[in-house]
Amino acid sequence: MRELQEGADRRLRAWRGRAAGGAALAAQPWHAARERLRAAEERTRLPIANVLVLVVALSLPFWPVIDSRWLRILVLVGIFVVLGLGLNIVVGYAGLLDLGFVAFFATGAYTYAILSSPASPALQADLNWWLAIPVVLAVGSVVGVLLGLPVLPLRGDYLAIVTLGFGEIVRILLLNVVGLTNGAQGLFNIPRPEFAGWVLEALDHWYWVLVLASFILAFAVGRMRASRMGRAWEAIREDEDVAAGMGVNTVKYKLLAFAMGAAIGAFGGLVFAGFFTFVNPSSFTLLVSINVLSIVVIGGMGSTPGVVLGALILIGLPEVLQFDETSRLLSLFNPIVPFADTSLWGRQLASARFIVFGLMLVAVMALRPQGIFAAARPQVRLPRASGR
Amino acid sequence: MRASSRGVRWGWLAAVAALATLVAVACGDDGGGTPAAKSAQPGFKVVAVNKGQPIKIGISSILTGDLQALGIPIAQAAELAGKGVTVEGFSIAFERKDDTCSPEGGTSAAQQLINAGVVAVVGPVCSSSVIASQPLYEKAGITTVSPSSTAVASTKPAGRGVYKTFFRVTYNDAIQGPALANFAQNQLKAKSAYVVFFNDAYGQGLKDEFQKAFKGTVAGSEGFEKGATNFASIVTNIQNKKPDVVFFSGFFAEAVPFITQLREKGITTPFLSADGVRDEQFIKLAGKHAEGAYLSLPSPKLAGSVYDKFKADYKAAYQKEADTSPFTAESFDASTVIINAIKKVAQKDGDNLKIDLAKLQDAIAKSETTGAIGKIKFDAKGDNAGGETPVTFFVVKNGKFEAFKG
Amino acid sequence: MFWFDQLINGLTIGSVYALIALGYTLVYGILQMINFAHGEVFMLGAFAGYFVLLAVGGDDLGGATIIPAIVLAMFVAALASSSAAVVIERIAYRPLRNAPRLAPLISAIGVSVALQNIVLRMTGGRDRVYPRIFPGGSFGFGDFQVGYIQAFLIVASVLMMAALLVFIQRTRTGRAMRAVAENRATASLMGIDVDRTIVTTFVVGAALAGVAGVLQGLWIPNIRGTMGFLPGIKAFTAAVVGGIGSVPGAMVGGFFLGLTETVGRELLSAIPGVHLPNEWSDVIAFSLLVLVLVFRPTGIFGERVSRRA
Amino acid sequence: MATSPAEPTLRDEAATAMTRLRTRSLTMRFEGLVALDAVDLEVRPGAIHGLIGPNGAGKTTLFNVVTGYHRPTSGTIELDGRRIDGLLRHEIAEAGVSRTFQNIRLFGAMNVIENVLVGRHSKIAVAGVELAGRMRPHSDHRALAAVRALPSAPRAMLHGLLEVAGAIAQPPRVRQTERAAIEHCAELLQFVGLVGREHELANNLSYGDQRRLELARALATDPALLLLDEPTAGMNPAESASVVRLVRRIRDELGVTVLLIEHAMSVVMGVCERITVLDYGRKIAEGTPAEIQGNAAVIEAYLGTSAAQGGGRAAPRA
Repeated sequence: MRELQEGADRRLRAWRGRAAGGAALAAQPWHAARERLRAAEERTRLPIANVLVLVVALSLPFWPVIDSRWLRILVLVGIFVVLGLGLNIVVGYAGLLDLGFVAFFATGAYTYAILSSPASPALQADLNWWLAIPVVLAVGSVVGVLLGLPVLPLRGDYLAIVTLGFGEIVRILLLNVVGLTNGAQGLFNIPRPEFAGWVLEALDHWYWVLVLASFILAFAVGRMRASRMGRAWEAIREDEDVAAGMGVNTVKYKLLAFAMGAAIGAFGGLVFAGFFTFVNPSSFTLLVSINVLSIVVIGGMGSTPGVVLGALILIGLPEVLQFDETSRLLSLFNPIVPFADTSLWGRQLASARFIVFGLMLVAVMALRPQGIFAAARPQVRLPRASGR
Repeated sequence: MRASSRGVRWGWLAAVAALATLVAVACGDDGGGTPAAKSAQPGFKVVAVNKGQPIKIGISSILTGDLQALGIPIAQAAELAGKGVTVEGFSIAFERKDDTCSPEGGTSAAQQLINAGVVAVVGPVCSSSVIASQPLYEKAGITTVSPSSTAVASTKPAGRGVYKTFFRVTYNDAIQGPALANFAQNQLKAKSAYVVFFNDAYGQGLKDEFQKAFKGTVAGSEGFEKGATNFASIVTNIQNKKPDVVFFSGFFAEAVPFITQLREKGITTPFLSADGVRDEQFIKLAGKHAEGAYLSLPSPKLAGSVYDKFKADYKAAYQKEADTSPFTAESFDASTVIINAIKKVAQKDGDNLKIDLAKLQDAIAKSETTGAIGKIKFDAKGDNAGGETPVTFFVVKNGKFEAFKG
Repeated sequence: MFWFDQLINGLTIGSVYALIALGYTLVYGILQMINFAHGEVFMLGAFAGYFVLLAVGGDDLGGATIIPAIVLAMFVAALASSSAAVVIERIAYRPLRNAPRLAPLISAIGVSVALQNIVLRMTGGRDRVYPRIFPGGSFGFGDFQVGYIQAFLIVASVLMMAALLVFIQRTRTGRAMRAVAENRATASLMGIDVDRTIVTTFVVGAALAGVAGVLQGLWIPNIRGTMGFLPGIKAFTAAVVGGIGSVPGAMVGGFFLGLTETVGRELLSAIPGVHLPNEWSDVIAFSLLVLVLVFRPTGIFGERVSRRA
Repeated sequence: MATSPAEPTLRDEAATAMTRLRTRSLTMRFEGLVALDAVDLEVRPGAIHGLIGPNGAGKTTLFNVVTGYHRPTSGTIELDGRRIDGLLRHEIAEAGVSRTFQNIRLFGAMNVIENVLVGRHSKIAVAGVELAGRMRPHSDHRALAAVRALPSAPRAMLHGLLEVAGAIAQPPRVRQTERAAIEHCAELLQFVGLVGREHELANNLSYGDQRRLELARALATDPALLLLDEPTAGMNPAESASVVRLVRRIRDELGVTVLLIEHAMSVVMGVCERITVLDYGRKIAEGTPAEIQGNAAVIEAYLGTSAAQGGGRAAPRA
């Protein structure tokens, strides 16, 4: 018996040595082939599709159809893409149903507004927008952790209602703590981003900044997801108890998910404040949380292209419905549709656009319950010589 | 190092770029006001209207959601002012855009109107839309005349000069608030007041101005949210505090359930409120409970030949009374001010019509109009300074608003 | 008598919350989904009752005729709300029975937004006002006065809750509902028609909400397209505080929330140095929710084990 | 501090001298129900130890208590002489205890290799630097735990920041350890016989393969002690035999001590060197398979001739 134990422990040591160094692995016949394939995979880390999307996105302002109305809506869509990327971490990856995401959006917008608006009753500090980025990210993640702490033991719908409560609490605080936020009047004439004399004001510039910011964020979020942190999040989503049993510090990773989502949400708020140069509490209602969640779910939970598509549909569509082009497009149907003047439909559609919005949510879910970009691709793939 | 292939380099590149940006910004010119803080010269242009085309005037109002009851009549009243009007043979067409009473909606509507080639805009209706969209209108050189934005900040933007492209027909809270406080003290002999306010920009703003000017004690001040119908708790507090007057800063939609619950509880304390409640709907919906309510209106009068004609025309056009909704007369007047100014500055240019937006702004700024709400002329900030007695008071008697005679 | 009045206010608001919360909790218990459109079902009930009262005479009703009028209004409201719920269930939820957990939630949000805006469009965004037929005034001893309408509201809701408990505990359908809530697959094997039971659950919850709509309309006359949203959220909160899925939990949670917003806020305000006017009620309600759930992660009557996928 | 891979020699030396797992008067009560009643258990290093008993005897509860899913009402748990009761679940995993579940619990929407990689979590570098210490918000009471965690909050935040920075920038050390982890996991999959299925979603695997995957995932944490909860449940004899072979190889080739719950007596008697029998939360017997097979108390517990012996069953119930 004793002998057996010693033998086992020796083998255990050997096994551990191999695991740490990986030296023994080189002897495996399939190892070299695997290495080759891995190198090839790493070379294509930046797939051509991404570059193509980036180029198309950046070139949009040069397209003849895209005028300033479109750009203005695209900027708003961009802000919601940022928010969606943030919430995607919390809901899509870590599976924590957050109905109060607006709290972080508001945190970012008000942090910058309070520190920079000439109307700010306290703490006015002429903070430069670009310098505000790290400040807002830090404040956002701290708020994320603070709101995350009390909800750690909660699951599912209990979490949803408490986060919803947080969102409402933050909005009511914005309304009522007048000495800091200027109450319902809001904070106005918030300075636009300025960098060595260059003021970020033109719509196309804003648009490009947002496209780049979204790409950087999407890249960062993708990296997080592909790391052990992302796997920990997904494990928590799948089965929190088992994840803990496998050595994942669930408290830490849940808080990290909240912090990362919150930081990105706060950045969205910063962009909002800098772009509209005006914030007041009525922009930070439950409706924002619902919109962002719908974007994430409609697009397909955990999917980055899904977030973009979701934002385009949910934020862009209601605005586009009241464009004159929509009326003109509808009037084209006049010869086909009997007994009705389709040119009138445009205006009717514009005034009923939120009915359309609601019914569309129902329709999309009925047709694609998994979201448009369903079931995101697993992150880790193992290149194999056998090549299944 | 093979491991540090493209992925790694990208990561470090991003980090370095971020750091460099930070350093550059930190070293950059931090002194001097940020550009948004300066007053800009509006980007006036000259608009040419081709033969056969109408002159376009924009309307930025709320056309969806629960405030559409306010916004749609405002849009209709504005359109009424342009009905059948021609300038040098050119007709007038209105472009309606929904601004959803929000900063986002306000700017989106502004952009759509600017791109549609409007020469001026009636609206935006809500102060939040005004404040967010003014930079855009200023840049495009398009003058806006709001019928209903009452926030002080609309004509007194912090940290910069006034927007030359903004005017408003209605009076702001800074005029109405003190007048209400005076009325409570002098006419109602109130030593204590209980303030109930709608927790939005309008309600908070007016309440603040009232409280600033009221010299008696404020026994309590409680806010409520949009769509509130349940005032039981507030009413019980009022019953407990026994104030001399209840000042309600908000709109009729919430005033009706509030006064109903107040009176049904047997509390007969005088009820004082402002323009947001001075609405036929208030009397109609609150019925006998509305009796004896005091209401202020920051316009000289809703009477006279222009008003009567407007009322009749409105009814003929839309089959409902104009005064069932606030700010319709103001909207009609805002539209009239714009149309009169267009008449003054529009010039024939061959077959086409030329409108110089700078001249149009100037004509609006200098205009003196007798409108449905009385005399309208603008001061340097863009506020309406036309009224001799800017605030008048009404009392509800036998289901009608009667001018209050002290 | 200030405190007594606030107590009655709290109980009245609480009974409306409780009636709506029951719908949330019943549906949650059986489908594990948040029926976000339930607030709108409540709103539809209020409108149905309004039209009935208007049709049978409106403000001219008086004396003994109000009793059949109110009963009819409640009945039609329950019918209207239930039919709406059945349609919603069929269109928006049933196709998503086996979909990912958040799909029905988003679908429900869609229904909610659409219904609100449809009603807003039909009413032009204007309030409708219930005929004031219920006798005003109050009864009681000295300072302890209870308004007739508030008393009626509280008693009516308590009676309905009692009826619901009997229905769930004693009837065949009620047992089927409990069985499906316990385990859908097993219930199906036992010969219970799961689809029908789910529809019944929606019908029962919606009927309660519809009646709640009429009750609130009789008390606070203004009704509008968005009137369901806030009470819906509050009632959902109440259901969660009570322990979602638990029928007594929803009742207790509703009254608890109603009392917190009134008596609770005033109690806190009575502490020297603390001033919490009405605009803070939601902060207090939600803070309390957080506190309750931190110490009891599954609500007051929630199941012990907090495992739900 | 026993972060396992860092000081394997230390533990191995300790292991030879001591028992791998020792519980002393381990008791677990749930609202009046006594699930474990003063259980003393000793598992020797390198053993395959069986844990048997009728349904509801407290076997799975014992697993849950040892792995930190429940906190024991009283009693102590030691791993290689070091107290592990009171540690958090992930800390116990890091200390060297891993487990599988009676009803398979995989991360269904993740693929096979990712499932195993989660087990490898703590072996992947956070960033380019190592960090000492960790956050331990742990106490009997949640609110108290938060307060106690406060002093370590700045460090925890720094740790979090590094984790994020490391994930985004992926410095060489992170990549290296990640790659080593992937290779290790691939090897583990080969070990359990799941070669070629790495990219399938865990949910799409067959029942037997899911059991194997759970084993691989549990092994990925480099356990000193592996708790297997009915590893052959629901399997046909052939599958069951191959799992038994696998369990033996885990002990023989990897040197991992195994404690397993099993209902199939043939499996238990065939693979275990020692067996502990629980009944109504109490240890009623312990010994070699041969000893257990002849034990009267065990036979009685399984066959339920309770009336004759009296006290044995009724007492712990009250």
